[in-house]
Amino acid sequence: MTEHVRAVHPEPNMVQLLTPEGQRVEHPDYPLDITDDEIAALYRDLVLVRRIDSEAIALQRQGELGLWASLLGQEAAQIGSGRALKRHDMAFPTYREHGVAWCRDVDALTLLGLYRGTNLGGWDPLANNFNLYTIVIGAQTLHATGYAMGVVRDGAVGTGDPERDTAVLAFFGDGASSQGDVNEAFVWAGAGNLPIVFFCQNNQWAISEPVERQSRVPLFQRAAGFGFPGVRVDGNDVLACLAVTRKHLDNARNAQGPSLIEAFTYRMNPHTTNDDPRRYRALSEAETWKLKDPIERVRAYLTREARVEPEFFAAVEAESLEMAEYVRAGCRAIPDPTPESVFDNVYVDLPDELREQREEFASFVKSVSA
Amino acid sequence: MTEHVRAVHPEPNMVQLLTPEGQRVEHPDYPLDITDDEIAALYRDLVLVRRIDSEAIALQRQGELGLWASLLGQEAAQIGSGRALKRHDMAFPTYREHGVAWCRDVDALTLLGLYRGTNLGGWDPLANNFNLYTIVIGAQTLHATGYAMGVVRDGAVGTGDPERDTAVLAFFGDGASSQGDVNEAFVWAGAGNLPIVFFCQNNQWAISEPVERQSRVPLFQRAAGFGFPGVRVDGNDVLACLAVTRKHLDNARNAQGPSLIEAFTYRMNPHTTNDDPRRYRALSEAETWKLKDPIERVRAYLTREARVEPEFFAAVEAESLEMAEYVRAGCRAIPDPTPESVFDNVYVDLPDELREQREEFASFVKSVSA
Amino acid sequence: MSDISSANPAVSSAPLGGPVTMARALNEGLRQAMEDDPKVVIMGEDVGRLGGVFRITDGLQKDFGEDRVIDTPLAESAIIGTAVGLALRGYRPVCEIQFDGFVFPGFDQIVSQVAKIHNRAAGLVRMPITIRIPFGGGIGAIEHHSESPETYFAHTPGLRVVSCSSPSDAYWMIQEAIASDDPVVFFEPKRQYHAAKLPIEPAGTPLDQARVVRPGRDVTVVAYGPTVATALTAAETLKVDGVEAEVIDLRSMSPLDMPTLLDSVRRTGRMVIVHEAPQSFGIGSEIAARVTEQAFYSLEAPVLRVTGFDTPYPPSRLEHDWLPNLDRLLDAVDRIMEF
Amino acid sequence: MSDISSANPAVSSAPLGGPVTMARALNEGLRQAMEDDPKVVIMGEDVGRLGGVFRITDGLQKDFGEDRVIDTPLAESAIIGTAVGLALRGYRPVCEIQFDGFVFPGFDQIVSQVAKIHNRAAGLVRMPITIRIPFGGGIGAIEHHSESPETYFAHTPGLRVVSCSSPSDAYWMIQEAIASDDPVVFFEPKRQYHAAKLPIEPAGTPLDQARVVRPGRDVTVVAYGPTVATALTAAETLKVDGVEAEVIDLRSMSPLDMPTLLDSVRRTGRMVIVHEAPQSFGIGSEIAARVTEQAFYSLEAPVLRVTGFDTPYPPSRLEHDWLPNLDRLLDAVDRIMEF
Ligand SMILES: Cc1ncc(C[n+]2csc(CCOP(=O)(O)OP(=O)(O)O)c2C)c(N)n1
Ligand SMILES: Cc1ncc(C[n+]2csc(CCOP(=O)(O)OP(=O)(O)O)c2C)c(N)n1
Ligand SMILES: [Mg+2]
Ligand SMILES: [Mg+2]
Repeated sequence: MTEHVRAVHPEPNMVQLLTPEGQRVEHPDYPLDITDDEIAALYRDLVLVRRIDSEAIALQRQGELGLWASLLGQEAAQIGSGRALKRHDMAFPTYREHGVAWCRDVDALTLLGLYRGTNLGGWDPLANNFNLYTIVIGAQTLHATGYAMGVVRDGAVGTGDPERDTAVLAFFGDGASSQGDVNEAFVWAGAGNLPIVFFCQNNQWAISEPVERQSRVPLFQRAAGFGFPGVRVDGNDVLACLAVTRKHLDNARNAQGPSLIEAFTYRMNPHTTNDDPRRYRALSEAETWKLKDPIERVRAYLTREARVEPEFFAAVEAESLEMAEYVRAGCRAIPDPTPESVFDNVYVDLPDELREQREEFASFVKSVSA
Repeated sequence: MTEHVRAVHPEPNMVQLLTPEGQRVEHPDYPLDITDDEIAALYRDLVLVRRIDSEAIALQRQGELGLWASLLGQEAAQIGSGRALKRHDMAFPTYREHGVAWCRDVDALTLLGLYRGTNLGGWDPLANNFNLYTIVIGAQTLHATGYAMGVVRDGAVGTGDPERDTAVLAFFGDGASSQGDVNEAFVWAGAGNLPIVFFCQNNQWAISEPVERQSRVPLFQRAAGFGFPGVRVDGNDVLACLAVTRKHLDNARNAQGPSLIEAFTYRMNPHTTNDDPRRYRALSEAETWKLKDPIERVRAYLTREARVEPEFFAAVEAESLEMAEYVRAGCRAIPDPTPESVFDNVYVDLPDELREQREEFASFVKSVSA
Repeated sequence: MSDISSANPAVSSAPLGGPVTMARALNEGLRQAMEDDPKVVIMGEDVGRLGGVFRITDGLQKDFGEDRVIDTPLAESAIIGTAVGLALRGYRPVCEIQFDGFVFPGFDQIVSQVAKIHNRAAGLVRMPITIRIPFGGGIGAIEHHSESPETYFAHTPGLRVVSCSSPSDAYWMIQEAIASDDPVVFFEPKRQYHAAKLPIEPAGTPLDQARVVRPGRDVTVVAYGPTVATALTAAETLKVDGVEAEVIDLRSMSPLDMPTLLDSVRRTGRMVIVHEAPQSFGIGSEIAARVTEQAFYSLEAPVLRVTGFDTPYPPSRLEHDWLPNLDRLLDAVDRIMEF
Repeated sequence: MSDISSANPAVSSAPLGGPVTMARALNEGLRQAMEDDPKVVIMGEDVGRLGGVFRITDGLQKDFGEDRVIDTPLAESAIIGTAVGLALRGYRPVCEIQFDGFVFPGFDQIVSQVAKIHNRAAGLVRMPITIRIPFGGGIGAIEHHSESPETYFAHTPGLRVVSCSSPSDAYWMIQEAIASDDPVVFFEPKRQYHAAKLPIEPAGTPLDQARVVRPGRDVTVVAYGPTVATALTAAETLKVDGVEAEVIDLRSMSPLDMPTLLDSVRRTGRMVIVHEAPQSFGIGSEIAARVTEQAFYSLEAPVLRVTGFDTPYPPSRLEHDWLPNLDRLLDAVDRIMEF
């Protein structure tokens, strides 16, 4: 295989607040007021979502899940942006935002249903203020845009009341940036000055296609032509992702309109458990990115700068083991839905013709199993 | 009605080579080497396409056409860009590019068929190197992009051979800029460095919607985020439109990739003959734009600067009258197609089932008329 | 209820005050829905200041404001996609697609999102979205302005697909569609917008019910939208020859009101379906299949279909030949009576 | 013809050299088409270096270059829309849609452009575009990866819609589709990609013909794509009970090969259609309607349909209940035999 060789150096203007070596740095536009305890909490988030992810991969291998889309390498982008949300903000994920789901209090087991094939979603998007996973690439960016239109109509932007002013956070990938829907979302958000932050995790790959297939200029630059700011952030730096997302969500809540954040990161694992990246990318690429690991740098900071005790790390590790156990045992226990349930919730009011199909099916199922 | 009041002043950086008063000015990036005879020829183009347009409107009023989409006010944008094309370049119009059609040698009567309802197109797109009118907004920009991909595969860019190197010109409107298809075309053109020039006639309106509904920044700025240059040109200045389009087509032919040209102009007439603009825009707007008339300024230049004789104008006027007569008489003479022809060209090879439908229909038509 | 009589001369009398066109009935129905529920918003291209290219939303932006009657950017996928988001936020969007042929850029959002989200969410969210589509031919328009894409939606589980054929139905059905917690694709026969002024009935018929608009005993003619008028004219003509046609206005293409259809065909033994969409894989095929399955022994003849041909919609000079016109319908009834 | 035996181990033996899987047959068919005509280009998401998520285009980019096997940006409307432009420039594009549920963003370009341009241009241009769509369920996938959207295309005049059910048909049909001057939507039953290795016949059957894949006298079972295997299994089972089922592989959904269908049903008097798409307004409805119309007096029973239900495709744990499986098909044959 000809190796696909590319520069992975970030742009010089990428926002970074924590170097890969774990050193705190400042950025003039994105100051971050954060305690070491808060950073430790982020560390815990990062570790736990990585654990959920690796357990899910194992469960898929054991046949307990049909598929899994791993977030490995993207934990900082997801935890940073997810923790920037307020409870009453609304987030619209793709199918890979397990870290954001975690921040939105979606139970780890609930997250598995879709990939196990026991349901098509699983949580209550409005209770969690976290939309269901959307698989059609880019479609959710329009849903987010429409939700933001509703926020404006509800008078929930720019009032100055922090409990009221609401922002919307829309996730999508580098590949998705090519979809018409995503660009239409930009059109609407720009023209309507909507309270929305578009959060693009540029993990360098859309399955087998490198980001250069989608654009020859950095993706964050797309925003300007639609009339709103774009910024690139080190997507492996949880502090930078937090600070940048927080600021732009604030702008949105304050009626200053939309923004685009490009989190420059890397998909360390295959696209999904079905994928074989050896066919299309060099292993050396992942090796390079390993040096920028989103968790290692926080651990380094906590150890060296914040002088966090080893007990803390041990406690997180223990919690992580518990989580693993919870996911493993819980996943196997998720019951299959009943066959007749395929007729549920197709309509709010089941039409007669569908009721008949259900009844016929039920009696058929009975006759076969009898 | 509350008047919709907007600034119609062009951006300071709009390329202009001929002022509304008819004065030649220079632009450092877009020098234009043109003789007065050539300018006179452009004048003739402008006058004749305006004539075709006004005759078509009259024919619509008389019931000879079902509809007409007038180009009034946009003659310079269309003649300027159309005359920048080489014979072997390919152009993709919307439904309003009658001026470009003229430059591509589409007979005025051929142009009427679609609006008369006798056909769905009328000319041979490949003979004229002018695609059929496309009515679904924005769809043709992708066709143009694909055609440009073909040009590249044919090795017909960047060879230095002027008879070989080929560019593609894709037209669309300000409203169309919001469509997913148009933005996907930008993605592909940018990522693929394709030999295509996107020519947006920003005539300030998409039916009743002012361009501010589509974007809060000038449309030409959209291009940069896709990785290629954008430029705004005075769309009522035929010389500027010619120079700018010529240069960007040249860039495309020389393998320098795509560009976006925004021709800043005005739709002087209703959207189509079905439309009533009094419902949504102030008459005063058109009054202001009248001062920037694309024909008047050329006439002023020819009279005052080039000192063209009155005979020239008289000859053009006579030709225009002839054209009017040709269109009027010819349109009425366009025959209706036969009913059975609805089955023609649905497939290259007519399937049996459709052959049966045609036969049944033919014998039914016979039985009814018998 | 706000005073609607003074604001706009086009909508100056109450809906029940006298006969109105279908266009006017829809306008009044939309107005009523907006008054009844502040969460109803109208969105689409040119629906605001212009009142829509057919003026169906005439005066509504003026009276309800730009926040509730939204002139959108020109992008159908976004019109539907943002409606999904508005619905998630508790709104009840009514999307206008300007012409039938322009619904396709929004097709993905309709089929993969609007139709499925309630199901995906196990019922935890609802998609009370109404998608209005002026449809059908006969108005001398150019390409993409005369199509009948209803089957694409009827084949999509999760959607309700309806069409009105009279001002009264238009008035009531649009309100029912908006009030429905299921997404509804609402087909308006544009050719009928100004065809006749008729009174509004005091109450509507449930959205998923067909209606016998003319009783008869010899043959059942099933129509919807623009073809109901053709069917009724045919019935009048047939009467002269002693054939009593029962005309059913389908009203709902999905779900289908099988009881009404079966009851009729069991009496008449014969059924002709008439629609403008191409014949193959059209609404008529499903009706024919189901009726044959469920009333096999009642049928004196196979169900016949009088429809658009399996070709693209033709140039307008040919549309009256192409459309299922009176002659073609009468011919089919002749054939079925001879079976 | 270039030497294909050494370049890629996955395609190391000639197609006629021995039994192959459907995936491999498609790969060989594509390779052959590319060798036969330099204007054939393949485009889609991940079709190049990866060889497609199902590896159908495996090795083709390597052998034919990036100019002919194009990894496109992630945008289905553009995949189809640029194929139109390539076709105008004289190319013969083969577009891959990654999964059935992702064809909808490209639906507008297919329905309003690909299907219509030859007609719009009065025959002066052709649209020899092939749109490959892996379709159907049964592979334990997540939402949008198991759908059967063929009816949307069959209802669209101007398109040919076909599906293969065996390696040999896959090999020949993909080449015929690419050679066709009409646009073809080519449905590949993804569940069968690796189901069995079978030999490639020395010649193919014309693209628009159905084929009797198992003769029988008692009942006609019509299937296509993934359900042909189900139908054949059912026929074996029925044989034990003395019922001789004739199985027809439809192959072409549009146009329909009525002579073959009618010939069979006139002999058997009974027909059951089986497909995965939702029942209502599906392929089965048109077949039922036409067969009933054209063979009314031959039918001993109404045409029955065994199909997906009128619901969204279910979560994968339920798909084998939802799909038209062997039990449901046998049940329908029982019912039709008792009529
Ligand atoms: C409309 C559509 N087309 C194709 C797919 C198949 N698909 C799933 S993920 C994917 C790549 C997405 O890449 P990107 O947006 O970068 O997100 P990532 O997977 O890297 O997080 C593709 C092509 C899809 N889900 N939806
Ligand atoms: C997909 C689609 N949606 C809607 C329409 C109806 N329509 C025709 S022209 C038009 C406005 C186009 O505006 P613009 O792009 O600015 O072009 P202009 O008419 O001003 O030349 C609309 C909405 C259409 N033709 N296609
Ligand atoms: Mg990616
Ligand atoms: Mg415009």
